Amino acid sequence: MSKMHLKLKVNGEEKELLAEPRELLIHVLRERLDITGPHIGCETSHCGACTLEMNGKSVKSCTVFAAQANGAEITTIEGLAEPGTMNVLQNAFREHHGLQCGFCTPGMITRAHRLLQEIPNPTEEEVRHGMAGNLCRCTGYQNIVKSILAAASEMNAAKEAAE
Amino acid sequence: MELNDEITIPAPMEKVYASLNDPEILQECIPGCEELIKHSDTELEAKVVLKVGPVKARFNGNVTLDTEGAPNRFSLVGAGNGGVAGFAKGGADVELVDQGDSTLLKYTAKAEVGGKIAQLGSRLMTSTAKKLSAMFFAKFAEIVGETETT
Amino acid sequence: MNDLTPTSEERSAKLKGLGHSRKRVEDARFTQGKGNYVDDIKLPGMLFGDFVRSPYAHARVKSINVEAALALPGVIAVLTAKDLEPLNLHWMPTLAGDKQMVLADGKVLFQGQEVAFVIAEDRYINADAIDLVEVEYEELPVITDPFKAMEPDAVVLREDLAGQTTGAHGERRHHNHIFLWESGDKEATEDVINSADVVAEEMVYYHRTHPCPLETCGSVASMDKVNGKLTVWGTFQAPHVVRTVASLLSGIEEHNIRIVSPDIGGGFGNKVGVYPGYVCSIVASIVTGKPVKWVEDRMDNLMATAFARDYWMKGKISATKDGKITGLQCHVTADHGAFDACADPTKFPAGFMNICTGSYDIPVAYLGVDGVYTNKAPGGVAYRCSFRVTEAAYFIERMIEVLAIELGMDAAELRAKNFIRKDQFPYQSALGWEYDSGDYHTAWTKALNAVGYKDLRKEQSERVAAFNRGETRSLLGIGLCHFTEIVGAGPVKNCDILGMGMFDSCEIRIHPTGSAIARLGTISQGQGHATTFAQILASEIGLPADSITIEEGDTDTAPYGLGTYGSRSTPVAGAAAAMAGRKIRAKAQMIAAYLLEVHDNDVEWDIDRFAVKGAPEKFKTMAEIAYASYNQAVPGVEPGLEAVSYYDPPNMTYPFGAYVCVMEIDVDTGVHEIRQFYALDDCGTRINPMIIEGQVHGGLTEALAIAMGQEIAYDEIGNVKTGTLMDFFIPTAWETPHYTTDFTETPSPHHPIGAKGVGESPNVGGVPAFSNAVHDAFRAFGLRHAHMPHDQWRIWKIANDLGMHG
Amino acid sequence: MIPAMFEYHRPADVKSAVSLLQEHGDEARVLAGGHSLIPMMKLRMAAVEHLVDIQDIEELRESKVSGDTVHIGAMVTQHELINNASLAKAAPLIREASLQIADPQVRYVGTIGGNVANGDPANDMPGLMQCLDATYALSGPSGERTVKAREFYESAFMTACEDDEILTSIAFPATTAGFAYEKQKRKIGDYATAAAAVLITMGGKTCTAASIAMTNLSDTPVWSEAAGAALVGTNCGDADIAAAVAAALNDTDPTEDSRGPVEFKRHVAGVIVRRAIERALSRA
Repeated sequence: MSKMHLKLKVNGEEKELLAEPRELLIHVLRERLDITGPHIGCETSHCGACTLEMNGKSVKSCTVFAAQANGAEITTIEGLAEPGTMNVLQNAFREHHGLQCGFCTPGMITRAHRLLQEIPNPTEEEVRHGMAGNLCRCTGYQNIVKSILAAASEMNAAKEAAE
Repeated sequence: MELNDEITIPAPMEKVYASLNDPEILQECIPGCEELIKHSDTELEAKVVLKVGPVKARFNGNVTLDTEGAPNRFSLVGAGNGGVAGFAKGGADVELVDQGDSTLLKYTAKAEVGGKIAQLGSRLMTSTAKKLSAMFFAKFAEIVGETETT
Repeated sequence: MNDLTPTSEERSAKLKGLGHSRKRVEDARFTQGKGNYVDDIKLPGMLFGDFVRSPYAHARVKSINVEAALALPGVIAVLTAKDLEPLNLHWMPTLAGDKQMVLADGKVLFQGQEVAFVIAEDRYINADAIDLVEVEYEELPVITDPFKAMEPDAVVLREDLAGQTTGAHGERRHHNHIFLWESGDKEATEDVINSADVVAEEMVYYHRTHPCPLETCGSVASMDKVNGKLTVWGTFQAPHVVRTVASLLSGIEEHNIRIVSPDIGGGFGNKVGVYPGYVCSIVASIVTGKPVKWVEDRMDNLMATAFARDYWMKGKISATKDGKITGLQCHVTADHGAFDACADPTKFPAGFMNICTGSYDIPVAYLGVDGVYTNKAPGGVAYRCSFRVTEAAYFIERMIEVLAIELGMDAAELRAKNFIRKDQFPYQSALGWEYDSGDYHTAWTKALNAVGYKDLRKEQSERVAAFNRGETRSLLGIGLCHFTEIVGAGPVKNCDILGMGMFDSCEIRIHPTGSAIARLGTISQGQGHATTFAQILASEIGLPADSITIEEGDTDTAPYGLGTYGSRSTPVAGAAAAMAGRKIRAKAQMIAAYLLEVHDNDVEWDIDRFAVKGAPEKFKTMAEIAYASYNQAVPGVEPGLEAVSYYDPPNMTYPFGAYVCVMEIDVDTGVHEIRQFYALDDCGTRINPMIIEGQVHGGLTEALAIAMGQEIAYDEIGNVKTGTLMDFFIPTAWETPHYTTDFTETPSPHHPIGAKGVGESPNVGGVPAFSNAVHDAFRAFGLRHAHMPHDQWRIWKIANDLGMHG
Repeated sequence: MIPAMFEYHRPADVKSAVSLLQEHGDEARVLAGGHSLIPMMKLRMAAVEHLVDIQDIEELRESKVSGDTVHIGAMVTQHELINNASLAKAAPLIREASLQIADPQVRYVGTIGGNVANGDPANDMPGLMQCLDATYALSGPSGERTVKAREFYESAFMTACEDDEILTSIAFPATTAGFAYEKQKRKIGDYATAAAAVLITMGGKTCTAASIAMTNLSDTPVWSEAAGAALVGTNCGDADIAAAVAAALNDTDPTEDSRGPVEFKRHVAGVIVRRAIERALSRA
């Protein structure tokens, strides 16, 4: 079967490669582009470990064919902050112990990032509902929710200060 | 999983019974049957493509007929291997009731599936099996009825 | 002249030692997506291997045709049992003294069993090739019920054991029997129960479930034929044991094997055992001379890797009329699946199930456990608990509730009446354990007061009345649990894994400028070892935790240890760290005394320094001592500042806790809602309260999952019905309640820093608390016991069976 | 979980998409959001030789409210259904239901067209569409035709949509009726154990119109004409609701699965239908 010419913009960089249409976006990123932040947890779009942002949407990249993603703009955990630095959310997860084994964390933070774009000042219920596509086996979510709420307050405070 | 149903076939009993033993008719009636080879009076080999929505699995299997109760009773057991999809096995007991020009066909079918198809498709198995057996007998009634009238 | 500012408080704070909620050092890389998990490993020329698995739960393998697969471009090889046999690797020993097929040898015994191993250039070709391997099976009768397995005419599952009447743990009394393991005094217990005022009897089933870490199992094996060195990266909770096993199996000398556990995406017991995938990736690398990666998918993980629980526990508990417990009897039928691959210390084929007397002073008890083969996946690991402790805790906490019903007593009062008293510690249990320390009454009272127990009971009886009047369809359940854990396996005299004593180890190297690296025999899977072990050391050696690197998981560099599971890291490796730290301090004392020009005995330890007794302004900080150790010739003292400790714990530790779950239940739909969950944990000395709290939240959520729906369910022909995360229940943030945590602190008297371990307590105590809440809601309507998991339809069925649906 | 190979097509308009389907017959399949199809392909349960990805067909993304009719393009996602204010106003029932479908990530890509065309009795949208008396527009080689949602579903995965047709849009009358979508599930991301969509219009104290449909309680979605009829003309008192629930249950035929046995599902269905009716009434 013929390979197709694939063009993606990943974390701000244009990438071009040949891929079989059936390759999954998560594999393209992890194995071809060495972007290993998003992980593979369930493979049936239940766990959210592979969550990234594609064209402004939170997407489970284990359930997207490379061909479908052709032309898309993609942001992964690696693209949320300058390498070696942590953004407000990443810091909040550390500050409030919002992670343990770290396997779900990239998907979790990437999803939370989008959630806060859409609901900048969420209630706890909105956070729990908005994060319900991401499973965590370690934390019991309580500190994840706390981290996201704390990040939201901090981001809002910074916004107010800037205004 | 067990299914029970009955259907009236517009053909006399002997005709119906003979048709149940006719590989050509069976092949035409079994949904997705690509090949049905008769190895003996009671041994058949079948290739069937099961297609339900996006699911498509090719089963290769053997069917054994039990004709001891002829012409009122007929039963069969079969098992098929669907490769990565898993396997299926089952059987049907058919009872024919002579109603003159037509025949009442009652059947009890049992089916079991194993492997991925069982793990992933169990919630849809019963309705699919019902649908497929209904399709089989509807087609059977149509063909057997037709051949009788022509 | 040395300045005495900063103050001792300031100096202590700077160390971020014991008791400090230090932020985790691991988090920077994890939050930036820079973790290094096994599937992130990529080596030049790496191949990919994966299995052809059996769709049948029991079948003879008549033929395997690999021709079409081999013909596919990019396929390198296909291994079957025949290929492994000359290497004697077609079977492998299990941790429980049994053996297990690496690849199907003549037959398959559970669905998902490994039949052939396909090696290809990448995953995609591999998957295509797996489809092309043709296996002909002849179906055999399937047994998924351990009681049916023990029937006289049951089909023989393990033909390889035919005629063997003795197994690794004694007599086998049936061809599908593995062992009978007994503890306690059978006759005395029967006598007490037969003559008791009150006896409660119940069959308590703890269903089969699975640890299901978010990262599945996998390995990358790389055989360097030039240097003769085999390196294996993998999801190993016990890397050193894997090295030893790999050496024994392969014949490669142990020094030529390097096992590395990189970051592990959760373990919970799933990554303790040795799986066919590990073995096959190693063989494949040896055969091909190239690195070979194997990473299972989620269905493989749930179908074929280590399950947990599956214990049928038949119990009798006796008491006086006023509720003093007099005896306890338990007989377990343990479904071990097709191979006995339980991860337990050798002498404990049923783990520490004989902690089933729980938190109670029970004068006499007996436990018997029958291990049985069935056509299910092998395993029987401790899923976030010490070996079978969660089964034991669930059993006793259900028996207490049933006894309370029998006695017509309040279950909280019954517990308090029977707790082991503070003054009884160290306490010798009827089943042979010595509980190190505890103060159960204080914890219990604190918990009941915190939730307003009396008011809750009042609200509950009002609710029952309202229900009976037809004013509500919602019930209130108050789930109580007081559990005692037994962790920190364990003393070498009675605990070993495959002959290796269950000690653990720590090696510390202090660098000249006052920072350090410590290596341990354990491996973190999210517990935050890099953070907490440094805190133990900070308190012991007076260097800031931030200046201490913790390294684990590389057998080339780390000292031998038995790994991380069963909450043993803190009790055993944590103790090793403390002891190694003390060795450092002892040497540092000599150096300090020399530098301060006083006798060794004239200096004393003060947080981060040695100071001259009576002259605290004369001191040498640990950093100064470290520097001196490398550049000063101290008479009689070797240069450098290093220490190693292998710690053999004198006893296990016994963490405990008091949990209360308040649950609302809709009797019409079976839907539950957790209104409140209070968890008091006593894990002795608290190293990092933030991490403890996180462990409790996580353990409770796993407990919630298990109690309320998570199971590995089989149908009658052995199909796994819960093979994806659609059906295998893992709660999301939406289904998970808010938890309130609390603590008391009863240090372990025998542990160097008094710490007991906490990672598993919330699972051990959580399951009975959730389950008891469900039961308690229906107590007034006549429910005695109903099996878990309490998913919606099963709760509905309780109500339906009680005639509550009109 | 690796899918088998397929040929990928991304047509820019409906006509090209249809001709691809026509060319490849039952070896071709339309890909919308993909969250039902792709997992099945990864598990190699679905064999698709030609995948026709319709993401570039702009016309399928349009939705509008014109007069009394709501038109929604097949590729409108659940996320958009939730966040589109005019749709939420014209069909609040759809918003309420969409919030209960799958999880946030899946809702970003899951489309209304995929959900209704898939024919999975566990999907939420088909029942909703039957409740709303929606009409599906199908494009095929011989042009466009319409099929009522209430006549579209034949059995599990078998629908009136031919192999060479594409479901392009959905239309239904805007309604100000009292509405409710009640769904019981085991957890976020699960299919319904039982779910019910209800629309009720009251004229004074009398019910003038009622529509009741259910999800995952048979091998197709179930629109219970009798249940609606049981309410029309009544004041929706307790006995009337009971009659409607009984009528609705009479139209169900649930099967046992890991969510529970048939008896349980029937019971829950009764509870869910009743709750949906009561909530819709409270909004009527």
